[in-house]
This record gives sequence, structure tokens and C-alpha cells, in this order.
Amino acid sequence: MQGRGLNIALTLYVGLVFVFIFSPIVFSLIFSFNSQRFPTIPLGGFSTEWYVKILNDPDVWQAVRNSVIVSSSTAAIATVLGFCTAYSDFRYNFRFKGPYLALILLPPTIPLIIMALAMLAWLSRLGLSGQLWSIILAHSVLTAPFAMAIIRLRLHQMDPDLEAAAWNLGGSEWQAMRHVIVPFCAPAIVSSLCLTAAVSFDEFAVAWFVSGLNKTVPIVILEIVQGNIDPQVNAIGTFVFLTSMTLVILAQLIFISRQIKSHS
Amino acid sequence: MSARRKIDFYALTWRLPIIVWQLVFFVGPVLFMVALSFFLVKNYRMTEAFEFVNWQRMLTRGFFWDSYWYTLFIASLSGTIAMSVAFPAAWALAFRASDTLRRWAVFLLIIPFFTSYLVRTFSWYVILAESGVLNAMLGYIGLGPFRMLNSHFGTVVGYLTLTLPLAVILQTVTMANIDKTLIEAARNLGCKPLATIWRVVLPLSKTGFIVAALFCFILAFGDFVAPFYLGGSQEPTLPILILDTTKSGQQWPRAAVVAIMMMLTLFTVAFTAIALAYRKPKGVR
Amino acid sequence: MMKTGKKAKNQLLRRDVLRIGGGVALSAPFVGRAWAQTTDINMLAWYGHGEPDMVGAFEEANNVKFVPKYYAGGDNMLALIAQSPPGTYDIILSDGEFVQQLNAAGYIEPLEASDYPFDDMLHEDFTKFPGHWDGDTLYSMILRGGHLGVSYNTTAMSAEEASSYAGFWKPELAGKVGHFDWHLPTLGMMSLKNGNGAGLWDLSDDQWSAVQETTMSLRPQVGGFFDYGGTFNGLKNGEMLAMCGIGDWITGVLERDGAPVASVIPKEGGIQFTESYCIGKGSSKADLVKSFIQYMMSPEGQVKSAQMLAYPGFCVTKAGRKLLQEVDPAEAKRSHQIEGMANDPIALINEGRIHYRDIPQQQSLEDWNDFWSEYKNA
Amino acid sequence: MTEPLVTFRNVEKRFDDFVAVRDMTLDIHEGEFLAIMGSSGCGKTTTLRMLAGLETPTGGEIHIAGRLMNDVKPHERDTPLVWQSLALFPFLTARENVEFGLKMRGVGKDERKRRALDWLERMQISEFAERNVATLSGGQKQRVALARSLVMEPRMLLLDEPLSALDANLVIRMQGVLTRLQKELGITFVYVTHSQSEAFAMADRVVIMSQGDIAQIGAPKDIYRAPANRFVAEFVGRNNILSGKVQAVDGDGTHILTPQGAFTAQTPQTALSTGQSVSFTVSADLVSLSTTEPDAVNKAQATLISEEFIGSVVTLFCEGVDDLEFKVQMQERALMALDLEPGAPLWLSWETQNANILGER
Repeated sequence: MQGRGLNIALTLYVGLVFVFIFSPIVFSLIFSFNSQRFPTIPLGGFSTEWYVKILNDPDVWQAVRNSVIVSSSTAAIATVLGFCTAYSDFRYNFRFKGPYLALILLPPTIPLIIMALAMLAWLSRLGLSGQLWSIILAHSVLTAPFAMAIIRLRLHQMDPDLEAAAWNLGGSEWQAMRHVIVPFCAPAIVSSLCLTAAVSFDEFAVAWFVSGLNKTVPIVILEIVQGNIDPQVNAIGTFVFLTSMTLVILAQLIFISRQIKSHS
Repeated sequence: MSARRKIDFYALTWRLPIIVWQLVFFVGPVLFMVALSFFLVKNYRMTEAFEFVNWQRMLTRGFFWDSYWYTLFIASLSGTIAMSVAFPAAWALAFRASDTLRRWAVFLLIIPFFTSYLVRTFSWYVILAESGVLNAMLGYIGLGPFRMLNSHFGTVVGYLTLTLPLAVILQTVTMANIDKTLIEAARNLGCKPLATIWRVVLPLSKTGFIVAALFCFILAFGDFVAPFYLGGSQEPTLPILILDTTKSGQQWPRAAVVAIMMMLTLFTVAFTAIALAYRKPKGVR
Repeated sequence: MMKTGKKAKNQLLRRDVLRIGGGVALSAPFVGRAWAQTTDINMLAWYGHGEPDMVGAFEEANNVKFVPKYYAGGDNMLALIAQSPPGTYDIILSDGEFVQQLNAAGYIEPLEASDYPFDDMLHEDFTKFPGHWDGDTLYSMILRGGHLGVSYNTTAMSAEEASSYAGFWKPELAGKVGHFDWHLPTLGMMSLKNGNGAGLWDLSDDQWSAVQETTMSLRPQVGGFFDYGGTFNGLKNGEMLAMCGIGDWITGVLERDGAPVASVIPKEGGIQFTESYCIGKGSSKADLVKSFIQYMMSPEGQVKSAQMLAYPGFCVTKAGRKLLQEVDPAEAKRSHQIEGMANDPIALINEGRIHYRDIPQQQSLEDWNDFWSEYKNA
Repeated sequence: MTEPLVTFRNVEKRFDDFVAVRDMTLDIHEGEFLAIMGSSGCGKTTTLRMLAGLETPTGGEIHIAGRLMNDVKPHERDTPLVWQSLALFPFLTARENVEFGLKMRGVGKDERKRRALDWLERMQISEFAERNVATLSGGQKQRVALARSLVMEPRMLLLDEPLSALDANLVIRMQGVLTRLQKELGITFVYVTHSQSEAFAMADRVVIMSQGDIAQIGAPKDIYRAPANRFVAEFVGRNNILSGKVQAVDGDGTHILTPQGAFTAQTPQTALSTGQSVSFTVSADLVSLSTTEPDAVNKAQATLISEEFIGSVVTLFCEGVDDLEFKVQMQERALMALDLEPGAPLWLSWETQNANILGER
């Protein structure tokens, strides 16, 4: 049979797809240690110049601080909003449930550039633009659907009797929420916090429009790309990538260790 | 009974906040943008008005429609490419790979979402440049240099950076969830491998595939980074037109016109796609 | 406003960074940029003007911090001001031709002429620059200028070919001509190519149609439309072999980096961009901004401006030019800021080969902009 | 007699235009083991959920211990339920699961732990107390679920098909555990099931429901021997049902002419008139079988179709006149003695006292 040949071909093909997906990430890492200001082939010497440069730039630090504030606040708000909607959808049937769900699920289908335009116009009309929390407001709208999806999936895995069982054992609705629904959704809540934080951390279009003079990390990247292009972009990119991957892996590890503990 | 009429505060607690939040920060901005499209700009200042002049001006311009059709074309093209390129890989991961391998592959494919899209785009810029990495490599085997930046090719590569991982993930997950016995049954009934894909795998994964294609289209349709930095704004797409319009002299109302046209298009595409995705096969009531 | 807790943290971070970076960090150019400032000065400017090489020393000396917002293009600048509450920007770096509009819209404060070295200008035009004065009231202080012409890769074009805008149409450059993505400089150049000379901005409808036609005929040559960074990279990596709408302000930086690029003022004439400082209306830090402008107009400031990392511009004061020749003769030579040297920018102005950039006189800026969109789509 | 613990008075539950429970009137007594039985969708689970307060009746009244319960919230009741899915909290250990109800009721930490461990001990699973419930076997989970409900020391325990997920062996074991517990604790069990064997094996009284109505209430033996109507007769199974017209009623019983022959059945309490259509049942284990024509009042001819063995008991499926199916249950030993071949002609017979006329429905 041609099975073996097919397998080799498929393996190669999958490899190529992964090469395409990962080459920009890998090259960014390489360029970040390359001494040339405009990276070309052959590569220049090894250099940590760009890292030194960003680590010594107070604007970058300020941007990191802003980004951390924005993404953690966004994650918190979006996860709360997503949780509320996911729970309402799980628990209740009510009139206008369709529009209700559309209200939270639609934002990702609207291009960021349009959201950016609309947000800035609207927020500046309300006098809410140009602040750090303008970004937080906008990002929470954009990321809440992701939180909703993750938590809804988790609730879908839940035995629907579980909540009723808590009432049946004398827990009020609030107690059931606190002692059953929330603990059950805990993994999804943490995933949602991580994912929404990551999305917010990388979002630049809306942030750039509504932020006024406050810069987040992607805005700094955008400004370097638009302006004095140099491999600081790669250095920041690598830095951000390592940070967010560490967070994700850490979250995973916490879960695995908890799981092991509860199984022992 | 009166008990049914009582307000359920518990239920409202979970329902109301999001309604209020999304009305104020999502529906508000979108509706305001619609209103904005009727405003006027005088001396770089917006004034409230209800005039159709922005609509008239944009919709009668050749450059708007050029951009419109180009954006529609290039986004559909890149969506088609992403879906086609992803398919063999997703098929291999879904049917040939072990569960562990598949899980790892999906995990790896999620990684790009945690890297900055701008940084990846910039990286492509360096890779694809005439004196860049790829052309240098091709040079060693006596090919090139090829012109890859500032072209449709560059734009599509940028779009794929955004959409390909998503397409592979969604396709893999969709196909991995197909009941394997159905495929074995088809093979058992004498269906050839390729015919099995066409007659069994694709129909069974229709919904997942349409959703994946829709996402690829939406992402490409609304992205301004790839066509700007990798496509050199050659034939500016609608997002670039929006940026250009806002940049030049506070012409927000006209940018709003472009944005609304984009949204209408997206809604049309999305509703059609979803209707297709969830359309029941013939013979099922 | 920063609180003390934040400040302490900053210092802690800095210590850590220094320890991590070690000796390399100490020698890095940006060390010493103030970490814990108390006063923010919001600046609206073209890219680079709020960077440490320009404002770092002033920040340190005056315990302030510049918070820059960068724009590209005068209409973009006006839009940004219009959508921000009054008093948002303390200092605005404007293109010369847009000062009038800033003033008309009431976005800027008047200046006191005696605060600035008007008796030391290299050219009399700079003392009474168009639009900078309203009657006897000064509204904007000219900082620097630069000339736009044909920018090209010296391996792909000879100086001869570059001496006319017609060089852009060279067949070998097909797909290799880039545009700086702003309509004003490019359309001005096309107007010059059409022989409109000093009347380049004052076009009758026929002349305007002719300019559009000329521009459109360049379209097949065009390989892309770029912002600052894209223009930069395009020329550097050979993606673009000639660039329309720019000048030494881009090629100068690349030249310093050793790239084979140059800019010349072609025989049809060149365009001058002029950058001037204004104080934002309602700024609460007008005094600080005034001393910053004074600092930038001092010889030291003028030298900093000429050496600006992002893009160079020539000095407008005699003392500035003199100091530049003393402290950085190489840059003075590279940018021809030496009396008697060929292409001395001041000499070029005197020869009448330079036209100050302006906005269209008979058409609206919108018309030009719409044509630009059309052109990009063609 | 003492006041019933639970009374349903004309209770109705509708979901939009679907009536799940219709005009139900039922008493449940203190200390009894009541099984509610029926096929899926008959309203048995809805009845149980109304008892637990998880559904609100749309009509009628439910009283528990004399108190009107219609609008009392689930958590304000003392009606712990053992769920079909068990509904154990997967993120808690066995002990924490058992403690849950006590915690909700504000019982102190030490007290909670002591009582939980007590019950785990009693259910013989104390060794798994600190294990996550997800790692326990089906039977162990079952015991945790029981302990979780019983630790509340309720007057009444509700059980919703608790054994449906267990394999046959375990079901028999757990049946023993449940009946013993109920006797020991002396509390009321309300047990919902679709399984006749579970209901009949454990319950003091059985309620059979069909399409929202109660079809019959009675002790298992009464229901088995004297199904009140055709539905119950069919549902209980292993009943032969014959239909015909009343010819006469006299001291011997009611004489009925069917296509399979003329038979005599016990005269019911309700009056029957001549010519009326009726059906009667004969339980399969009360039918005798012979190869020659027996000397009996009620006899019918049939052919053997197939045999089904369950342990030492055999069910024979036979076909009578008009394709009527007869079921005959007998000891395997007795069957061996007859030495039958499929297709063999047979005679079936039964006593008049074992033929019960069915009520209408």
C-alpha cells in the first residue's frame, strides 16, 4: 500500500506548515540578538544591545506597567462579564435570549479598526477617552466573548443536577454559586483570565486609538515599527512572548499539581 | 400565581450587568458611529448634523469601490488559501496522529496567539525583503531574488500569519471529533480514500469548516497591518482607507461610512455562512 | 503624577537593570535618562522629536518628562488636536505651512518674539516665515528645515538621472519607486515637474488636472506607500530604489549608517519642509515650554536638532551652524552646512531653487487628499 | 391512622402545553418505602422534583408534615435527594461531599467532620474519605451519595433511579443496603424507578404512573396479582391478557367468550353487563401446561414458539388462536420432564381465581 509514502509526505507537509507558522517567531528571536540595526543576511554579530536598550528605556518600563494594569483589569472585568453571561445561558431560558447572547458574542466579528474608530468617537463624546481605563473598557468588551466561550464550555461539562444538588442539601442559590458553580468553573476561570489577559496584552489597534498619550507595550512596538525601526521590536517581542508563555505554563503547572494532589 | 411575578434578583444579577455594560460600551459606540457618518467636518472640527454628504461622497468615489472589491477579493482569497493549506495538515493531525501528538500540535498552534502579531509581521518583513533571509537562501541554490514584499503575495503571507494557525486548529478539532466508525463504514462499503474525504469527512465537518473559514475571512478583512507593512498599501484595503481617512483632516464621518460598509458586508457574509453551516441536510425535518 | 511608592520601585528596577546589564548598560546611550520625574510635558510632534537624544538633557536639567504623541502629516496633526480636550498638548511641533491653520483654529498661544534669537537667523525668510506671524504677534518659532528632492539608491541611479524628477520614470525602476504616504510633498514635486516653479501650490484647475495626469503616469513605477519606518527600511534593504516625497531627512540617516543612498535637489527645484514649535492653547506649563524652545534655539539645541537620530534637519541660526561645524564637522559636511559648499541649503534657498512647502491655494486640501486615495488605488 | 407525612392534593404540573403530572392525589406515610414506577416521561421524576421543591406545582397543593410546600424553596426543605447522576461534587473529596449539606446548614467544622466520617464508616467506605470522588468506583460513589443525603438526618429520603447506572450484581447488593437502611433508620423513602424488579423487591407500596396519571397504587403483590387495568397489566409484564365479551355472570364467576375460547374469570366489584367488552389477565407463572387436553374450566390450545431462560425459571412463548401470545413461566426442571420441541401443540390451563378482569383505562 502507499500508506507509508503518504505518511512521510503528510509528516513533511505538517512540518512545512509549522515552519511557516513559527518562522516569524524564531527569526524575531534571532534578530533580537543580532547586532545589525536593519537585519539582513548574512547576520551580524551576537549582541544584547537591543535588550539593554529596552531595559534602560523608561518609556518601555512605563508601557510594561501600563500593559500589566490594562491586561489584568481587562481580564478581571471580561471574565466576570463572561461568567455572568455563560451562567445565564446555562441556567436560564428567557425571552430575548438570542439578542442577549448576540450582545456579548458579536464584538469579535467586528474588525478591530472599526471598533477602534467607534470606541474613540464614543468614549471621547462621553469624556472617557485618552485614559488608561479607556483601553480597559474597550478591551473588556472585545475579550468578554472569549471568557464567555471558555466558561460556557466548562459549564457544558457540568452535570446540571450539581447546582440543584447544592440547593437540595440546604444551600441557597448564592451558596450554591459560591460552593459549587465557582469551584467547578475554577479551571475555566483561570484559563479565561490568562487568555483575555493575553489578548488584551497584544491588542494595539483599539489601544492605539483610545489611549491618548498612554502607551502600552504593543503601542510602543507599533511606534517603533512606524518610526525609528530597529530590532528593539524583536527584543520587546521576545520579552513579551516569554512573559506570556511563562504565565500560561505556570497556570498549567498549578493545575496539574492540584490535580495530582486531589488524586493521591 | 404571585410567586411567578416576583422579581428574581438572583437571575437579574447575572443577566443585567452585561446588558448594561455591552449597551454602553458596545452598542453605544457602534450606533454612535452610524450617527457619526452623518456629521459634518468644518475646519477640522466635527459638527453634529444630519447630512448624507459623506455617504454620497464616499459611495460615488471610484477609489472606495476599488478598495472595497479588492479587500473582498484578497480576504476571500487568503481565507481560501488558509483553509486549503490547513486541510492536509489538519487531516493528518486528526486521523493519522496519536492523541498525544495531536494535543501537542494544538498546543503549539496556540503559541502564536501569545506573540505579538506586529512583531511577527515585522519579522516577515525582514524574511521576505529582497535582500532578506528567504531570498538569501534561494540565492544559494541560484534562484531569485524574488520580489515578495509590497505585493499581493506579501499581504496574503501576512493574513496567513494571522489565520493559518486558527484554521489548522479549528479543522483538526472538527475532524478529530468525527465518529471514526463512520469513516470505517464508508471504507468498508468500498468508498475510495479521496472519495471518503469528499463524501464523508467534509459533509460531517461542514459546520466546523464554515466557522473556520468565516473567522479567517473576518480576520483578514479587518486587518490593516499585513496590507500596510507587507503589501506596501499597494491597492489600499478598506482598513487602510479608514486609517487614511481619519489621518487626513479629521474626516471621521467618512471613515465611519467606510466602517459601516465593512460591517454590513461582514454581517451579510457571516449570516450567509452561518445559515449554510447550520442548514440541515436534505430529508431532515 | 507619580507617587513615592512608584518612584521607589522605579529606582529599584533601575538598580536591577543596571546590575543585569552590567557594564554594557552603563555605556548605553540612554542611561541617565531620568527615571522619576515629576512634571510631564505633552508633546505632539513628528516621530523622533520627543526621543531622548533630543529632550534627554533638558529633561534631566529641568526635572521634567516629555510624553510624545507622534503624527505623520499636518492634517493628521490637526485631527489629533481637534479630538483632544484643550490643553492636552503643551508643545506642538508643526510643519510651517500648518501654523496658520493652528492659529486660525485657536489651538496655539502667542509667543514673545524677544525671547528668541531672531537677530541670528541664517536667512531673512526665517525671521518672518509665512504664517508664523499674525501682524506683529509671533505664534510659532522656526526650529529647523530640510529639503525634499529626489532620493535614490546610488547603485541604481546616477546623479545625472536624479537631477530631474523625470528620473522616477526610468524603466529600470519599475516597481521600485516608493512613496512617502502623504500627498503634499509628492504632489508638490509633481507640480514642480510640470514646470509650475514658484507657483507650485497655486494651481489653476487645468494645471491641477495636468499634475494629476503626471502623477498617475508614475503609478506603474510605484512599489508601495510607506510611513516613516517603511520608507526607511524600503530604501535600506533595497526593496525601493528611489523614493518620492522625501529628502535628506530620510537618506541622511541611512547615509550615516553607510547605505548607498542620497538625495539631490533636481533642476526643477526642491521643496523645503519647515518645522516650528508652538505652545498649545491652555497649556499649564507654558513657561517650561518656553525655556525648552529657547534651549532648542540655542547653539547647543540647534546642534542636537541637526544631529537628531530619527531624521536630520538643518540649523536655522548662525550660531547653531557654527557650533555644528566645530563639534561635528562630519555631519556638517554630510549635510552641506558649510558656507561655500555645493548644495548648502541656505545657498539653495538664495538661488531660488527651493520652495517652501505649502497647502494648495486654489483647491482644498481634501481634493488633494482624495486624489491621493484614488492614486493609491489605481 | 396517623396523619400522612406527605399529601398531594390534585397536584398538577404543566410545562407550557405539556402536562407532566395531572390531578395527582397521593398520601405518603411516615416510615414507608414508597416506589414510584413508570416508563420515562410518565411524570415520576417530576413528582419527586416537586417534593424536593425543584419544580413548583402549577395546580393543587403539596403538604409535608402538615405544611403547605408549594412555594418553599429547595434549600428551605429537608428533603435530600439521591440523584440518578449522583451529582457528587467532582472537585471535593468523599468526606467534603458528605459534609456539604452540614456546611450549608452552618454546622461547625469539627462537628461536620465527625458526622461525615461517621456516615462514611457506616457506609463502609471510610478508607476513601480523603479521595477525590472522581476516582471512586460506581458502587463507592453510590454510597457517598447516600451518606451525603443521610448525614442530614432527614425524615424523608428521595431517591431518583439511584441504581440505574450500576451493573446487575451491584444493583442486588445495593437493594439490600437500601432496604436495611430504611428499616434501621425508620424514615420514609420515596424511590423513583422504571425497574419493576427494584420497585417490587424493596417497596412497601408501589405507585404506577402513566402519562402523568396514577395508574395504580398498591402493595407489590396486589399489583402483581391484580393489575387494575390494561396499562398496569402490560407494564408489569409476564401477564397474559385475553379480551372478549361478557356472556353471563353467576356464582362461578364471569363467563367470557374470546376468540381463544370460553373462559371464566373472577367477578370484579364493579358491575358488568352481558355483552360488554372486557379483558382479563392471567399471570404467566399461574398457567399450567400439558401436552394432552387437561381437565380444567379454563383451557386454551397453543403452539410453542420459543423459550427464554432466566436462571432456573423458563418462560415459554406460545401462540394461540388469532396469533395471541401466551406466556408461561415454569421451573426448568418441570420443562425438562415435558421434553418439548418448538412447534409442538400444547394445552394451557389456569384456575378461575387467577383470572382477573381489568378495569377500564
